[in-house]
Amino acid sequence: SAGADTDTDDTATTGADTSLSSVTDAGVLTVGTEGTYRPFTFHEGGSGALTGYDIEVIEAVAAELGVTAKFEETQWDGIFAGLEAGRFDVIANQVTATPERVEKYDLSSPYTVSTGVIVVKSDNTSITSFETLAGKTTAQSLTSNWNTLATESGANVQAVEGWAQSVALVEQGRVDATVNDNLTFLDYQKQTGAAGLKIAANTDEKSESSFAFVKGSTELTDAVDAALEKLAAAGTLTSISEKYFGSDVSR
Amino acid sequence: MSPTDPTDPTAPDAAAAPDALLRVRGLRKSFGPNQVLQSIDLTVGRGQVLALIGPSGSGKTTILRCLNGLELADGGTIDVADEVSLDFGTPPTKKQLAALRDRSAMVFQHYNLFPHKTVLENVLEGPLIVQRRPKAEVEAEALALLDRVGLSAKKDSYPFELSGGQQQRVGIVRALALRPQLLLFDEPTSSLDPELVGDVLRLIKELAVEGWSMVIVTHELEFAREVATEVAFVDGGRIVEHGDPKQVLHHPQEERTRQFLHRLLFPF
Amino acid sequence: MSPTDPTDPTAPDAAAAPDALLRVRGLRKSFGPNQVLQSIDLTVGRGQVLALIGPSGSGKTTILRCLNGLELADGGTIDVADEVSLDFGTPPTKKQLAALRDRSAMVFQHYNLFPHKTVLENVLEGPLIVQRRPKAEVEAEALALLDRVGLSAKKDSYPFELSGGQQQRVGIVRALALRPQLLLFDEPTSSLDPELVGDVLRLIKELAVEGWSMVIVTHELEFAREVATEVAFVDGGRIVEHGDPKQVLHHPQEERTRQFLHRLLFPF
Amino acid sequence: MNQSAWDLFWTSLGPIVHGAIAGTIPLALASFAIGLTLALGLALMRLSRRRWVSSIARVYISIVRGTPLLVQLFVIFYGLPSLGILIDPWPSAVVAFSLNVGGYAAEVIRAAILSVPKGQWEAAYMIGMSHRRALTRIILPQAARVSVPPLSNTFISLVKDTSLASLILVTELFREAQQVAAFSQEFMLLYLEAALVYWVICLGLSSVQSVLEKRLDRYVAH
Amino acid sequence: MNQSAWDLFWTSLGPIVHGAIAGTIPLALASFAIGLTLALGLALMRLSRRRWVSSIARVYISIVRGTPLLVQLFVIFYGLPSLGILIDPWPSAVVAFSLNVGGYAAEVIRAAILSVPKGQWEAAYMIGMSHRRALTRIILPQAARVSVPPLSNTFISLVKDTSLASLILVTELFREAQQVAAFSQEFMLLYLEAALVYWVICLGLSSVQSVLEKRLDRYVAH
Ligand SMILES: Nc1ncnc2c1ncn2[C@@H]1O[C@H](COP(=O)(O)OP(=O)(O)OP(=O)(O)O)[C@@H](O)[C@H]1O
Ligand SMILES: Nc1ncnc2c1ncn2[C@@H]1O[C@H](COP(=O)(O)OP(=O)(O)OP(=O)(O)O)[C@@H](O)[C@H]1O
Ligand SMILES: [Mg+2]
Ligand SMILES: [Mg+2]
Repeated sequence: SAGADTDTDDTATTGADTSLSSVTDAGVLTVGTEGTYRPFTFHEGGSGALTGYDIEVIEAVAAELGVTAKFEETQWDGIFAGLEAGRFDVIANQVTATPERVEKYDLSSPYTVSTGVIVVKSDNTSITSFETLAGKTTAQSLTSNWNTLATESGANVQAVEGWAQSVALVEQGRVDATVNDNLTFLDYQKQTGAAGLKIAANTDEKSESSFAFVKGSTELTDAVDAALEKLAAAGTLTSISEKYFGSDVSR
Repeated sequence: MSPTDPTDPTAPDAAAAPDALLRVRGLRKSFGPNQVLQSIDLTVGRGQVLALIGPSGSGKTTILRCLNGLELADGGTIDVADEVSLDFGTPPTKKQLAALRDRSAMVFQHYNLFPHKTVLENVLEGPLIVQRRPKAEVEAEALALLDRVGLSAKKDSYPFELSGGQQQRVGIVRALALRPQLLLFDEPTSSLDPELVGDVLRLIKELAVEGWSMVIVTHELEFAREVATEVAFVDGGRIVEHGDPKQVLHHPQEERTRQFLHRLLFPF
Repeated sequence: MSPTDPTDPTAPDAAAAPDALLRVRGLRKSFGPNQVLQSIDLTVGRGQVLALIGPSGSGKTTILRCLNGLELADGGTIDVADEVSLDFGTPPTKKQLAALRDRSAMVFQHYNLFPHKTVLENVLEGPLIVQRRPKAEVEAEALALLDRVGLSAKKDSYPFELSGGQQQRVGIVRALALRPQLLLFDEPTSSLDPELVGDVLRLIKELAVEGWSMVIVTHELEFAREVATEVAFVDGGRIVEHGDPKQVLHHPQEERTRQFLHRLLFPF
Repeated sequence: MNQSAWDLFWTSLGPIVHGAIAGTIPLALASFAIGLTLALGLALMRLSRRRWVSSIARVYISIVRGTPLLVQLFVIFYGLPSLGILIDPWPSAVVAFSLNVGGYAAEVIRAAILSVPKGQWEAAYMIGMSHRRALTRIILPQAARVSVPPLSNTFISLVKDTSLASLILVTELFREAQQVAAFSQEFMLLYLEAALVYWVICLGLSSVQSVLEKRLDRYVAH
Repeated sequence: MNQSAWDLFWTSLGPIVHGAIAGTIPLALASFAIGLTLALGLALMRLSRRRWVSSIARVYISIVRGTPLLVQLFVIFYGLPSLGILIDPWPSAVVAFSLNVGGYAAEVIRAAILSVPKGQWEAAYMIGMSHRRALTRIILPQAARVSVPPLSNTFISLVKDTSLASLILVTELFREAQQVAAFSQEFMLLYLEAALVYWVICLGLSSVQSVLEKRLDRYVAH
């Protein structure tokens, strides 16, 4: 990397922060989301309108800001690249704060607080805690920090595309477990019954999700934080949460 | 006395039959609706040379291919020596066809040498790989044959490195190395540059003199007259006329033969 | 008095020069290290027919291709009538080459008809599309020419539907329709079935009689003797001998010519 | 298959077919048309006697074929904005797929042009045609016939590759299937259903190919 | 590129190249070898005079080529277990890619066999060869030469397609890049880096192709 040493000039030539004004001027908040991550962002009935917890929350936030939310759906692979390329103003897709993300993006205050769960087959007795994950195999999608959590617990992590594949692998006995949001599991259970699966353990600490903005969007981030605070105070977040989870996960 | 009656003892070539090497009677072949061979009768005695002449599409190549078992005739009989006797009234077995193929060897108009094998390998492929004869014997024989046609220096060349005339001589050696009883030539010189025709014709003539039995499809009338023991004129899937070369070529009895020869001899 | 000296007034064909249609002097051509044409001199008077004979690879086709501008000579001159005068000492412009090409038309050994166009379209492509002559006139002319060679019924056929002889006649009509001053034939019958050769040779002979100027590469010695006004024997990229057809064919002066003719006439 | 799976199959067929008609097919058609034009240019560059011209084309083709289409899409949609070039999803997708098809089809067309016998060029020159005219009137029509089968393979690949467009915000067949799968958690069923629709499209293409071949075969012995 | 990007580039090159060497390349090689064998069988079936034999091969090829490879992988890995067939990730990937390559290469091989002049068959029969021996000793060696360029295209596609193996738990080049990207959030950089490695592999393949072509060309005029 010797040749790169010359290229150390300061690229922080950011001008004035126009992140908020450009949104309010346009009257549109462009939101990047996957649209395939139930129950946070998905299509009603599979092919209906985009909906989900994250979607409703960001819509409420937009309304607070006096703008309308416009959604751009992409895959996780493209979502941060799209944010950086200015394709959208914000990501609403259960972005959990990792040190790398905190450094690279501006993150709002959290709007989802949940615990992680270890999902195993009903007859599995060997996994009872995060400690017992060591040496076991788990299926994780790369998109969340559950991946990190499983790794840190000493599990041998197999990367998959999403929740459905993770569950399939557990059900087929190809992996021992999958670590995910308890919300995701609860939704899956509600929908399919999740016969043959059970929760082996819960995390102690909570996981928090935020909206992500490009670095330097201080004004927009602050405005969104303010909106979230207002929505929380008004009980809007709670009611959205109740709708999807039957409990309040917004704090 | 239709020429399609194979049992007719007065058929023109019946006299040659008893000690004939090859005897064909009533051979028929269609491609779909197109009856290419109506009824072919012919006889080749041991050491004799039959030249087939006739217009394009008349069926000459098809006759040779049937004789070599490359094409399955629809009817008629083929007898080779007293060893192979095929009646195409019922479809022959693979074994019978193989036996027929074994008796004869063919030299193709476009040589059809194996381009991925050297000259020597082309020659050895049959006797060594198919006939499984002893390598030393077969190789010595192949080299002798190549030497004879002046190509022993080319034994390790690939076909594309040879002129057309050289390729065709290798084609002839490949056929000879199979030790066939009958050699079949399908217009062996018609793909050759005119100056290279001689080398090949001379070789075939030598083989004839040595007593090889042959059927040659050719348009070289001079050659046919000098080398063949019999000439047959094929038209429309029939043998229209046949007999002594001088007789057929100089005093054809049939109008069609006359027209054909005239077109060839006086083209403009 | 080397034949490579184009200015030599005693060169054998200098007498024909003044009213010559085509005059070639010192034409040279190499492909890489291979000098295919050493130094070619030739002259064709108006209404004359020059036959080029010679062994394979001697450069006959290359000569024709240089005359038609399909190949760029390395040196020497080509003059056609008093209209085109090219000295290949300096590379000619595209325009000069086009002018050269305009004066002559070529008939190929393998016909080279356009397979995706009908017979009539093949003929019209040059005069109509390239020369942009009036459609009505050109079409009438094309139909008349096709009629003349007995193919007006085939005008809407595609080349693959024709026999070789028919295709070559279309090739000749295509050349004629360009209204060239000079016709170039490259072994026009050597891809044809023997019985079909006559149709084409007869047509060429008629054209000669009508006074077309031509250069014909051919192995048909009989034809050359009867139709050509001059025969030139090409070998190793040189014109070894040339003159009156009977003289050259029956009493060749050069040993090489003699050998070549012998090989052709007495192949076995 | 049980009743609920059947129901899911039928209810999701609508959106999937819609994704095919509104996304996959127009995207593939547009990209193929533009890509073919590009490919022709590249093929001619590859055949150019000027070394640098043919080198440019060769390097282009090598990059397009040697790198994943996913990355190509990514660069055009997410990378170019950093150079100030911001293209909408659909045009981005068309650009990316066209550039890609161009690279693949160029070699097909080049091979097809080379497969036309040299005598055809000579006959064209002989009747006085320029290089360009010989190419367009004589050589390309014949090359067209030869290139139909490999080009239709390229097209079939393209149809399936368009599923990557969902990465850059374009909704097509596969994206629709994924949406239903995400909702219903029945990804196997939905993926099979998507595959079925792709297959039907490809079967359709194959029959178009046969028709085209027959049309172009009318002047060739059978 | 700034310093930290360079650093990331260099630190991630290790895992990516490892993914190529431990995943992509062996996966592609194994699948290609098996797929080629399958393709030869399918090509011969396609050429069979028995209609039903050739129909089976045709339908197989049509399905393989007409449906997304992703779905084929999914069916084998996630779908077959419901029939009681549970195959590990690596074997699953090899099976899926082999079946896929088989479908694509079959048409190439079939075309190559058909491109050998009929006279070669006749000469082989003439010297007494059986059909099988004529095929193996005379026809296939000649078909091999013709099929090298299209088969190396198939192989290049396969190399890039192996990135889909990550969907069924096989770690290869692209998955390594994705993992670094997911961790560092530097998608563009990592994808470009992956593309670079793919390109290098493909350039290597191209030179193997040239060598092979030259070897097989030794008996052909130039
Ligand atoms: N495999 C085939 N399928 C269909 N028709 C065929 C086949 N082989 C030959 N024919 C037809 O059979 C007829 C006779 O062909 P054949 O090749 O025997 O003629 P030929 O006398 O050898 O002609 P030539 O002098 O042109 O070689 C022709 O009409 C030809 O089109
Ligand atoms: N485009 C080319 N590139 C390289 N060499 C060539 C080319 N064209 C012809 N030659 C060579 O030039 C020589 C003369 O070829 P040409 O075709 O003129 O001979 P020819 O007298 O017409 O022979 P034939 O009677 O076989 O037609 C041959 O050695 C040939 O290999
Ligand atoms: Mg024949
Ligand atoms: Mg020539």
